[in-house]
Amino acid sequence: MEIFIVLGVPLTGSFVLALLGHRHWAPEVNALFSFGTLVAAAFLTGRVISEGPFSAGKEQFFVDPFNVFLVTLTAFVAFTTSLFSRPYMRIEAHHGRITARRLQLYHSAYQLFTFTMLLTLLTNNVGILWVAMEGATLSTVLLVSLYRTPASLEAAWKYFILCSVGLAQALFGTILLYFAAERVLGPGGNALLWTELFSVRSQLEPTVLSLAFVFLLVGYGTKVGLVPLHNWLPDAHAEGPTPVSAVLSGLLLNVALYAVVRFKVLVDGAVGTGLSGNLMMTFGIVSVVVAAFFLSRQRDIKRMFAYSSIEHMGIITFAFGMGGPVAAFAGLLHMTVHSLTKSAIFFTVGHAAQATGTQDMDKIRGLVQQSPAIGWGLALGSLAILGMPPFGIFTSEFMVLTTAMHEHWWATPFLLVALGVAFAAIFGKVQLMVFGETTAQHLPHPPSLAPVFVHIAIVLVLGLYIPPYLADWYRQAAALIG
Amino acid sequence: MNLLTGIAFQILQSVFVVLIAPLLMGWVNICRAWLQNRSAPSILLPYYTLAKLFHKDAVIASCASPLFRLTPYILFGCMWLVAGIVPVLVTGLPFAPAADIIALVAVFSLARMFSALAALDIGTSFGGLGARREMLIGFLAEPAMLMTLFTAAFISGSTSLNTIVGSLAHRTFAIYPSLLFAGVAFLMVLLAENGRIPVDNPATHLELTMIHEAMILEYSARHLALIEWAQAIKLFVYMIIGFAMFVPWGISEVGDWAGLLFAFATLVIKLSIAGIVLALIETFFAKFRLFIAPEFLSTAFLLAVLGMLTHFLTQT
Amino acid sequence: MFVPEFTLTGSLAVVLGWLAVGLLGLLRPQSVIFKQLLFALGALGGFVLSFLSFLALSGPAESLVLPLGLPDLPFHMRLDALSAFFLLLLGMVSAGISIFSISYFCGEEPRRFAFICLHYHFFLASMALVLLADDAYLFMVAWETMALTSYFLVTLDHKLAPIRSAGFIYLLIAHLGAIAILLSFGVLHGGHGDYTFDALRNAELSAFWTTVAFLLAFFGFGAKAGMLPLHVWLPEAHPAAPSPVSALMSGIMLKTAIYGMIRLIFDLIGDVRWEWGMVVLAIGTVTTLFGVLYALMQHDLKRLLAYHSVENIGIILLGLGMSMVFLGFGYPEAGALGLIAALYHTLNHAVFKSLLFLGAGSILHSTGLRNLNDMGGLIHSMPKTAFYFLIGALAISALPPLNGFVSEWLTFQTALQAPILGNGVVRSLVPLTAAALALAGALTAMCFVKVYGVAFLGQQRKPRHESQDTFHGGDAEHYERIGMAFLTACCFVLGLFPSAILLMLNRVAVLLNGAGLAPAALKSGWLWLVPTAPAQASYSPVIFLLVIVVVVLLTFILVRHFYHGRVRVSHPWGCGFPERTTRMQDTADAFGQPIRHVFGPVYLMTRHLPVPGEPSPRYSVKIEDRHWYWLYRPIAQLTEYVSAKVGLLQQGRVSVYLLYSFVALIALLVFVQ
Amino acid sequence: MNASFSGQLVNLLAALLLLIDFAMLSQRRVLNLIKLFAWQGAVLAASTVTVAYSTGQGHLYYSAVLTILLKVFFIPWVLFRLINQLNVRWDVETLINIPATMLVGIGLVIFAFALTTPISQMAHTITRSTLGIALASVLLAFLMMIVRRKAVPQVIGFLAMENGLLFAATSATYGMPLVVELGIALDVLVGTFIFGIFFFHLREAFDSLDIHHMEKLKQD
Repeated sequence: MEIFIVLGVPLTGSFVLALLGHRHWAPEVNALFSFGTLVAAAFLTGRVISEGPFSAGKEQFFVDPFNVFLVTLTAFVAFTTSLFSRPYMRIEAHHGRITARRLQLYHSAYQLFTFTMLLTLLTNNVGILWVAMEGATLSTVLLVSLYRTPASLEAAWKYFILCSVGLAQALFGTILLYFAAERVLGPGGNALLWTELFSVRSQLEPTVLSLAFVFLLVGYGTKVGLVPLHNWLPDAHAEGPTPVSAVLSGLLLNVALYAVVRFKVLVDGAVGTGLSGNLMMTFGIVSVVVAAFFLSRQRDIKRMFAYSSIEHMGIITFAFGMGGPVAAFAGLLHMTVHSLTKSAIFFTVGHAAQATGTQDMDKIRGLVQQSPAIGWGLALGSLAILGMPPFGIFTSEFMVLTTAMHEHWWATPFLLVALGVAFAAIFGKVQLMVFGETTAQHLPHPPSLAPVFVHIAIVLVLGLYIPPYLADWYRQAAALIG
Repeated sequence: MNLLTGIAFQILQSVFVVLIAPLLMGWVNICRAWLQNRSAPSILLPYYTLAKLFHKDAVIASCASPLFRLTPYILFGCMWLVAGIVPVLVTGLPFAPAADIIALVAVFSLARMFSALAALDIGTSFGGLGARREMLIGFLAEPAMLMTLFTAAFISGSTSLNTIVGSLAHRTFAIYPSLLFAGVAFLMVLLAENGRIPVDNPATHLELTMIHEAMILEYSARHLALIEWAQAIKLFVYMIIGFAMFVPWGISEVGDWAGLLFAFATLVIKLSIAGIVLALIETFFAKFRLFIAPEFLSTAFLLAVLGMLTHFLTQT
Repeated sequence: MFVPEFTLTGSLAVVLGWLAVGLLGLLRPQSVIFKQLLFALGALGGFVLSFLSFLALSGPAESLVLPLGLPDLPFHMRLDALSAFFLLLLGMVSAGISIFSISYFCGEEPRRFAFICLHYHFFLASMALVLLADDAYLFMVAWETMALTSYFLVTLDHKLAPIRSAGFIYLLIAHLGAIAILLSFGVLHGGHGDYTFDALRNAELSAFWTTVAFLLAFFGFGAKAGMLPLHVWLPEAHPAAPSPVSALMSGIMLKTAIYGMIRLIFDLIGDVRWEWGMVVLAIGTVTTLFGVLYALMQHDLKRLLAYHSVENIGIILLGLGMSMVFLGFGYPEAGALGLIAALYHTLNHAVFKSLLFLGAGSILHSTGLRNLNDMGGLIHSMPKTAFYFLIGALAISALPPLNGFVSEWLTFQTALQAPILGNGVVRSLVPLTAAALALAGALTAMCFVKVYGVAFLGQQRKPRHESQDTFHGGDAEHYERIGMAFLTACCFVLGLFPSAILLMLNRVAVLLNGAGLAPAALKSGWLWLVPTAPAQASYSPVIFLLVIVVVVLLTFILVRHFYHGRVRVSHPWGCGFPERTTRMQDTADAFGQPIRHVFGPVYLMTRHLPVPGEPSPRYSVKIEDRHWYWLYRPIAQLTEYVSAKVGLLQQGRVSVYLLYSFVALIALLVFVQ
Repeated sequence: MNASFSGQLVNLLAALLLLIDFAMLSQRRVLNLIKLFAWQGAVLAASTVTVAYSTGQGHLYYSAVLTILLKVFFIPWVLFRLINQLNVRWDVETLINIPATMLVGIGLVIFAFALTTPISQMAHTITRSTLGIALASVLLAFLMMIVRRKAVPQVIGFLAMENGLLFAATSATYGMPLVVELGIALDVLVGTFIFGIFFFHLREAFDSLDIHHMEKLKQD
């Protein structure tokens, strides 16, 4: 039941806002719907914690610790982002960058996007999962091009083409999977249910599944933003409105990675961990290293943090690729802290860009002077994302690195070089933006920076103390996928 | 031995050294005069000079700080301390262990630092010039000195002069090549540290060359006297240290009165010879240009280090 | 004690107290009293901490596990002799600095004060946590927090570009070091057990892996300690920070790096190899000489002090290195001596370097000057500060009877143990480091003659102009003086009663090496400092001081008694020059000139000499650090190059992007088949 | 009609599909491209119907109807409208010349066959041999998207890829479950709409649909 509420709220929200999205109180309604989703998700989580995994709707939907934790995270970040987008969008309108019509589109699509992501997470049917993922692409592509500037159109076009093509591969992979499953489960809907597949995963045909995994990895990996499939990501992040960048980085990438991991579990059952693990680790390392070196040459602030997202996705992919309870735990933790931190950073970045009227990092200076909250938010967020203790990202990186050191020690030099380079690049730029003589103007609407500091606070706490129930939760999830 | 005689010896020796030191100066001057065919002054001339200086009124610059007036006493005090510690006539003095060779060198550099500070205190260009040059000499001379001492220390397995003298004096005679190097180095250091030709010339006030004199240019009367006296003691002590390392024979034990006489006799002989040697050097060498001095001293430093190395190499 | 784990919980309480004080600062206090109270509380914490750790030094090791941290790796804490010693250092020195800060920071406007207070006390707390940590995770967290808070303090005046870049370099190098340390932990861990220090201690590793772990730890902590060639951040960051913070960083933070080194190498890795010792010795020697030679070239007081920190870290490394060599060859007593010398110098440097930085701070407060060439004659305007600074200068110049001398003396004594070594080469190499140390000591003396002579002595070089009216120009303020007086007293105590300290340190040595000093050394009594045996070497600062004082007084009295104390005051003698201006005095640069001449090749020097007949002759010299050019710039360029190449991937055509994924797909398919 | 016959029929249709793919790859004119796409849809529908008939998989009829409505009538019609309104009825330039593209295409076909033979051995459907062709047409469509320089052909390439996928679904597994089919169809529909909107926006922004205008966002 909770499942349908969780899915229903944003869906109705998108319809409602499709009609009323242009009203001046639409942002509040938007936040309201997101809040409803969050509450529903909270209930869902509570039920899973109390009763354990369960499924609904004729097996079509199901929840286990793995996806429910992502559901909560998604709902939470979606909610805080909607809070942030209230003043942000008003300021954009005030600057005349978007019209009421576009706001209508924006709000409706925002809810739709939330819906698709939640659907991706909650569905038990890998076919529906594909459909929902494609839906997520479709619902964001118009958000990316919201400003209708040539650059934003170009970004959206690339996003659209690359992701659709990628997902086409994923579909082919899904078909192969179905093809393999059908021979065990017989034709019909069951052969696409993840739970069913999971139960018979050891009997599935290895050759087919390894082939299928390649297509699935390339397909969903495109949305995860793994190098070399990542090229849509910086553009889309840089050109879309900042709330969209926040949810893209904070949520969509996670959800796509969730899909990959789900399939990895099946493939491991059939083929053994060797193949999928190695593929993911390779993709992970390559992404981390390449993204790190990209960082130092960026001039656009949102682009830079987009690359940082690629880097962190690489780390998570690597962690899941390594497998094992600790690594999986670290991967999940890193998913959490990364999406919290990165969305927080994008919140501050958005306001910083508005305050200085540019996304060019050479023109953004002295944020702490004009608006300390934005400045310190950005500084702390960046330090957190760079893996500075006592922030939570360090925790997960600590686990990943230490695990890697004695399981795949060849990987550690790459990771460390990448981390060093990334630190020099991001920190060197952020410091200049935060400190010095200011170039920032006063904002017409008071920014809502509560979300920023809530996120950072959570990340800080996670760095020092992981509550036992959360830890158990992660452990169960890790046990599922490790 | 009982402590009282020890302390008595201690005090006696220090007073003895303090009183005798200017005499050595006088002796060196006489020798030099002889070698240069001048009619020699009285050997007591240094004493007369000191007495004259003490009687005068001290003239002090208006902008002098307390440090300026304190320094002469500190210099004198440091030298007196050293005089009390080095084994002049006897070994095994009760307070001798209070400072080993490293500490001795440190005392010298303490004195040097204070004199340099005092020189800078007035703020005349001469003071600065002198201080700078003095420290330049010092930072090379001090390590060289340490290294020579270390050579001896390695041979006798100790850094306390007592033990060094003891072990060197009562050993069967053997040639230590390391000691040879050390000896040469020590001689060079001695010349430099005491402001003798060829490094410095105590007899001139020529701003191009003077080092020590430039530092004490502002001093007069009793302050100057104390400084000059401290200089004399310093030369004396250096010679004693040299004897202790290279010609330690004849030194006596605490409480051994007969040995004391013998020790006194040998000391006089050593000192007079040393004075002649010093005079000879000062006559036969010309004063270096200032920037030869670092090379001179770094040679000393290298020699000392070489000495130390040869000790190890010859030992293995 | 009446509470189990009394001292440990107590220290923890102090840490929490510091955190609380830091947070209290966020109230943005307006009233001076409140501001002063906060730092007074900080100082109190320091005293309490030093008292507790003093108890802990003699007590057994205590440990504690907090329900924080990773789910399967909660925070472990342990207070053994080593941590206790460093905590003692932290508590004592920080107390002095905090007292000083009571006056120093009470003038700040509320917002800035809040910022300073917060990070200052968090900085202290994190350092204490570093010393208490007993598992890799807590250690890393505290370590990086330390770096972070100090970074914020360094970039306090972030509107100045050089300060920003200084902060950047500082945090970057600190972070790289931290990564190396983390890696070293990982290597030590060896694949089983968890990351508590106990587990790391017990993990067996092959010689190769221990060496790797050693090198990583040495690099990582060396980066923090400022050893060559990772020192470059130090002369940039220390001057940038407010003086008490510079004092904290130079006096204490660098020492936490030494602590880490000792903890990892002597304790966790355990069996020390003499080859490692030689590495440490080599780097230590270079660091020592480099530090002092560059210090001699500085005219910015705080930069100069920072370079001296580099030098002193080198000296500490010498002690450690020798200790490792002796241990490696199986001479625990000599090894203990080296370790003790190093630890002693750590403590001493903490005290006198903080004292000197505080002095520099007072000068800055009073005159607003940092450039030595603008100072002069300060002894007249701020006599008390002048006295404290003099003591500090004598101490750092390793002159008896102050503390600096004792530790250098011990280091020399360690070097003099060389003959017992079996290996002929090593045996002759070790004393060479002693030679370097001697040279460095003499150069330090020269450098501080320069500093003191130029800054405090002589006459004021520039008349005070109106821009300086914001500065009171008088002597240091009340609490500033108390703080400095406290540290001065520490200099004397540490210098005069070394044998007591020796006993304390011996416990640490026993803890780490299982063996302490020779028994003869330990029962020499409070008056005599005897490292090995009375016949070999001994030193008694008390007698030393007494004799000098007595003799000086005696001379004074005698002179007065037999002669007179008459004084005529007149103008200084100008050597016949018509008039003397204060510009005729030696500047700092002039004083360093002979060194520039002698050690020319060491420096990267760009000099402009006036040509004869120039209308307005001007002389300028610029000394740069060679490391920028042979090490750091190439690395930066390499990174730039690689990222430029990588940047080509992202070249804008959707077709090419499609091609990437196409090729990736095909490649993977081939791979799978 | 018996299984073997319908199997041969499906194989024939598959061959047609591949042929059309190559034709599209070599096609220089947009209009013909769209026509070919419609034909491909028709072939796809035909094969679906054949499979449905011969195997009695009821839901495949729905999917066939969907295909006809969408791929044969609706989408081609939309595309026609678009290129008329935007009058972009120019010749299609390719990045690399046609013969080279063809060669690569042939290579791809061989690769696809090599890849799928071991799998199709284990399939029990009457249409197993066509899995290779399905993969081949997917890859060929991919290739087409890579080499085309205009927006419209790229989109057509994408839709062709969709066809390939559907064909794979029908041939290898008698079609996905209906709900999935519907979902996919819905996505394709929405996708086409969005493409349509895009064409207008691009047109406003760059007054052409030549995608080499869209190479501004890159690493400078």
